[in-house]
Amino acid sequence: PARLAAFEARVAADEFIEPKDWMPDAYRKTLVRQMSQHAHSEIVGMLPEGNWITRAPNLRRKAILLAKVQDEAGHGLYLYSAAETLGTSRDEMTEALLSGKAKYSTIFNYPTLTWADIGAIGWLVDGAAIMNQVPLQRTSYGPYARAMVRICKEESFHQRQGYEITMHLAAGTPEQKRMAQDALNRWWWPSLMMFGPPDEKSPNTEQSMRWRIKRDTNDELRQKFVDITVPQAEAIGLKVPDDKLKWNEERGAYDFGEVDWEEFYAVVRGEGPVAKERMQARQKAWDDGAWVRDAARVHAEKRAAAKQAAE
Amino acid sequence: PARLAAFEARVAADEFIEPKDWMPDAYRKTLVRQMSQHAHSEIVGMLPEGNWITRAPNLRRKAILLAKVQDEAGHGLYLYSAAETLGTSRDEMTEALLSGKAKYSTIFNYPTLTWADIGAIGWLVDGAAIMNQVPLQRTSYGPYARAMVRICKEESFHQRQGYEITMHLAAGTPEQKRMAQDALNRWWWPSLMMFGPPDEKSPNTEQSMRWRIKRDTNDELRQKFVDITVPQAEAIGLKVPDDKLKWNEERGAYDFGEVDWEEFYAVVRGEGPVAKERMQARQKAWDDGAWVRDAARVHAEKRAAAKQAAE
Amino acid sequence: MSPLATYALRLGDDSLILGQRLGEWCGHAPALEVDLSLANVALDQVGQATHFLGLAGALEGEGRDGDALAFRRDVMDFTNCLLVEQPNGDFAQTIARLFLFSHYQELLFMALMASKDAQLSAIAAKAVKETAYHVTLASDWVVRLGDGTEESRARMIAGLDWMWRFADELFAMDDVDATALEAGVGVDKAALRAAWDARIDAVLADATLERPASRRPVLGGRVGRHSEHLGHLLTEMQFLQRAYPGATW
Amino acid sequence: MSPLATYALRLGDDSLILGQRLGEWCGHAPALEVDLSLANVALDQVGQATHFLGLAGALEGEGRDGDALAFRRDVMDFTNCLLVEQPNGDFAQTIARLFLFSHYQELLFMALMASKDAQLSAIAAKAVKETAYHVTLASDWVVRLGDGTEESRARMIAGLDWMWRFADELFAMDDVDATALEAGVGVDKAALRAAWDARIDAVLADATLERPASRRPVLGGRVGRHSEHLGHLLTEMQFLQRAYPGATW
Repeated sequence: PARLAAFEARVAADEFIEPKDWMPDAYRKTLVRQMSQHAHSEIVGMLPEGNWITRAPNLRRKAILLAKVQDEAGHGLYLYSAAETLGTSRDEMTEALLSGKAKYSTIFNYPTLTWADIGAIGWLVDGAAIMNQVPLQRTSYGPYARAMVRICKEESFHQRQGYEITMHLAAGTPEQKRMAQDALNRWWWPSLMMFGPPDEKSPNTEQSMRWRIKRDTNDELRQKFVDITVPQAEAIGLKVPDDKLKWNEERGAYDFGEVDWEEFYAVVRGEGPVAKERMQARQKAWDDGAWVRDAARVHAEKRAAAKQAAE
Repeated sequence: PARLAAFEARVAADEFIEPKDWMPDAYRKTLVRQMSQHAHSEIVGMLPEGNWITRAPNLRRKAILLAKVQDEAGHGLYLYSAAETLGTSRDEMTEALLSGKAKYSTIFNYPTLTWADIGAIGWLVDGAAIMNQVPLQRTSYGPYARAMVRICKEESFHQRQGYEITMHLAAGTPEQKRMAQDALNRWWWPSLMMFGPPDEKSPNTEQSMRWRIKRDTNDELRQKFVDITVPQAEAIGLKVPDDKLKWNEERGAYDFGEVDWEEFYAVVRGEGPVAKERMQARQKAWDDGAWVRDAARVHAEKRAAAKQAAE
Repeated sequence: MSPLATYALRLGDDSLILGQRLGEWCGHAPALEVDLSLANVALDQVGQATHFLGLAGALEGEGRDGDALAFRRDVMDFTNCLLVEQPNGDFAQTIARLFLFSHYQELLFMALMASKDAQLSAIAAKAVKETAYHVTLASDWVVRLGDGTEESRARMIAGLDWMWRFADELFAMDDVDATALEAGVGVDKAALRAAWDARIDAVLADATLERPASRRPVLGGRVGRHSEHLGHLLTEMQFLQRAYPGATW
Repeated sequence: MSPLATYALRLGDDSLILGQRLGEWCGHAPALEVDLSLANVALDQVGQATHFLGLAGALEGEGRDGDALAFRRDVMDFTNCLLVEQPNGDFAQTIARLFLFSHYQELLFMALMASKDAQLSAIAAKAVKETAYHVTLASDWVVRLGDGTEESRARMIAGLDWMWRFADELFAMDDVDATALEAGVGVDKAALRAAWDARIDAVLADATLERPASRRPVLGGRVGRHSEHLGHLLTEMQFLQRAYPGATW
C-alpha cells in the first residue's frame, strides 16, 4: 500500500515508470493488454493495405505504399519489444492474438475494395490513430511513451500521404471522385468506432486515466477527430456520410450522428466483414513460417555449439 | 506359338482383339504404355488451356474453352477405362505418371502465353493429334479403337474451333495478328515433334505396325500434317516459321526443315520449359484430393454396411 | 440502370462470378470425375450469365452487351452476392458454397419461371433444369464429406462455417427487389427462406452435421460492397478486354 | 526500341518483376523481421525499376514514361529474365530466387558503374549499395535453411532446384547485349559467370548444400518468351492503369 501510494504519486507527477520499477499488477496487466493490442493492430493493419501493393496504380504509389506497410511492421516490432519489457514474450502475445483472446483494432476487419481505400485508410484511420496516440507520448510507462514518440512521427506522415491520395482522386476523373466518395462513405463510421465505446460504457477509462495510460476519454477524442476531419473532407469536395452532422456554434464543435454500436460490438466479437480473412491470413503466416523460425533457431544453436567446440 | 500365330492372323485380318482374348505379353505391355500415355496427355493437356479459362476474352469464348477442357477430361476417362480392361488400374497409371515413369506428350511442356495460344493449340496441337489418332480408330485393340472413334469426332471439332480463333485474331487488330503469328512461331516446331522421333530412330514402329497398334510411321504422319497445315496458315496470312519450307512439285509435298531433336529428347527427359509446373500441378491435385477420395470410399463403405445391417 | 435492368444484372453477376470461381478448378480437382462435374456447373453458370447479362444490357438500352457488362465494370458496380465470390478454398469449401447457393438458385428459378417478363421466365425455365443437377451434386458431396472420414468431416464443417455468414444476403430484399416483385417480374426471396432452410437441414441431417450457428449477416454485395476477393478475381477475368480495348475475339 | 533503350528496359523489367513478386509477401512472411527485410528489397527493386524504365522511355523518345512501360505492355513485350517471374513458392523458394539473382545483380551493377552512359552508371552506383544488402540477406538465409533442420534443408534444396534452370539465362548474351557492350554502355555478362559461380559455391558450401545438377537451360525471357506465371502477375499489377485509361493517380 505504501508502494502503491508512491507509485500513484509518481504517476500523478507525470514521472515515467520504467520496467524495473515496482508497479501494481492491474497496471501491468492493463498495459500489456493495451500495448499488445496496439502491436497486433499494426500487424493486422498491414493486411488491408498490403492487399493493394500488387495493384498500386503507378511506380511511385507502389513504393510509397510498400514503405508505409513496412513502417507498420516496424511499429509492431517497437510495440512488441516495449510490451516484452513487462514480461510477456512476443510469441505469447501472438498466440493470444491467434486464439482470439487478444484483440486488435476493429477497423481492420473492414475490406479494402478500391485504390481510394488506401487514401481513406491513411487519412481517416491513421488520422484517428494519431488522435489516440499523441497523448500516449506522455503515457506513464516509459518504454511505451518512447515507442509512441517514434510512431506518431511516422503516422502523421502517413496521414498526410493518405489525405494527398484522396485529394488527388477527388480532383481526378468522375470515376476517381466517385471512388474517393465511396471510400469515405465506407470508412467514416468505422473510423469513429476506433475511439472505442461511448464514455458511459467504457468502465476502465477512469482507472486508465488516473494511471496516465489514457489521457483523454473516448468521446473527447472522437469529437476532436470529427472537428478536424470534416473541414478536410469539405476542402476537397467530399461529403461526410452523416445527415446529422452540423456545426454547433455554441459548443464550437460539430454535432454528429450516433455510431452503430451494435455493429461495433459485433466486430469486437469477431464478426467483422473480413475478420475471418484477417485471422486466417495471420494464422497461415504463423503456421507456414514455423519451419523457418525453427530452422533459424536450430542453425544458431549449431553454429554456437561449433564455435564453442572450436574454442 | 500356335496361339501367337492365330493372334497375328486375326490382327492381320483387321479383326478386333477384345479384353478377354488371349494376347502376347508384349502386345499388352505396349498397349498399356501407349494408351496410358495417351490418357495422361489428355489430363496434362488440360493445364495449358485451363490456364486461360479465367482469362478468356468474352463469355462465348469462356464457355467454349470450358467445354473443350471438359472434353479432354472426358477423353482421359475413356482412355483410362479402356486401358483398365488390360488389367492396370487408373491409380497405378496415375502413380506411374507422377513418379515420372510414364510419359505424356511433349507438347504440353510448353507454356500458353497469350490468348492466341489457345487458338494455336486447337489448330496445331489438336490437328496433329487427329493425324495421329484417326488411324487408331482401326487399331487392333477393340476398346481402344472404340474410344478413338468418339475422341476423334470431338478432336476435329476442337481443331476447327482453334483454327477459327486463330483466323479471327489474324484478321483482327495489328496486336492480335502479331499475337497469332507469335503463337504459330512458338507452337509450330513442338507440334511437329508430336509425331515422335524420325523413323530411323523409332525402333518400335515396325512391331507396332505389324500389330496394328500403329498404322502409319512417324515421318509419314508428320509430312501429312505439314502438307495440310501450311496452306491453312497461308490462307489466313500467317507465316510458318521455317525458312526451308518449300513446295516440292515432284514429291507433291512440302519439303521442310529439321526439327531440333536435341530439344525433343530434352523435353522427353523431363526438361521442357514448364515440365516442372505440369508435374507439380498434377501432383498437387492428387495430394490435395487424397482426403476427398478417402472420404468418398469410407462413406460408401459406411452406407453399404448400414444397408446390409438393415436387411 | 432501371430497377428491372439491375434485377437481371444481379442474376447475371451471381452466375458469372460463380462460374468464374468454378473455372479455377479446371485441371486441379480431386478426381477426374469431379473435374468434369465442376466444369459442368461452371459451364451452366457462364451460360446463365450470358443470358441474364445480355438481358440486363438490353433493358438498360445504352448499347452495353453481356460482354461489356462482364468485362468492363469495376468492383463497385458488381452486384453479385458475397457468397459466390468467396474463394474456392479446399474442395469442402467449394462444395459448401455450391451447396448453399444451388439450393437457393433452384428455388429462385422455380419462382422466377412465373415472372411476367417473358425473357426472365424463359431463362429461368432453362436454368432450373441445370440447377437440379448442381443441387444433387453439392448435396451428395456434403453428405459424403460430412459422413466420411474425420478429416473430411472437419473440413466440411470448416467450409460451411466460412460460407454460412453469407447465406442471409441471398434472401435479403431491397428496393430493387421490391420494385421487381411489385411489377410481377421478380421473386419474393424472403419467402424462399423457409423452403431453403428445410432443404439445407435435411441434407445436413443426412450428413450427420449440425447447422452452423447464426451470426451477424454480412451484406452489401448487391450494392457493390464486396469482400476483398472480388477485386482480384476481376483483374484476371477482365485482363484481355481491358488490355486490348476495341478488339473483338 | 533501339538496342540501348532495350538494354535499359531489360534492367528495369528485372527489377520491376522481382519487386512485384516480393511485394506479394507483405504481411505474410514467417516473422516480422523477415517481412521488413523482404519489403526492403522490394522497395529497392521498385526504385531501380523506376530509374531504369524512366531511362528506357527517354531513350526510346516516344513519350512513354516508366509507368507507361511498367503498366501498359503485355507479356510478349516484357524483357525480364525468367528467374524473377518465378512464383514465390515457400520461403525457401523465394530465398533461392533472390540468392541466385542478387549475386548476379551485384556483379552486374559493379560492372555497369563503368558504363559510358552516365545515367546507367549513376543508377548502378546507387543500386549496387542496395544490392549488397540483398546478397547478404539471401546468402545468410540459404545457410540458415540449408544447415538448419531436416525440413528446412529439404525445402532449400527444392527451392534451388526450381530456380536453377533459369540461372544460365542471366549470363546469356544476345545482339542487344553485344551492341551495348561494343558501345561501351553494357556489360559482358558472360564474363561475370565465373565470379558468380565462385560466390554461389562458397555460400552453398557454408550451407552444406550441393550445387544442383546442370540441365538444359530455359531461355526466352529477354525476347518475351516467358513462363505462364508472368501473365497472371501482370493482370494484377496493371489492373488500375488499364481499367482507368487516362487517369492519373
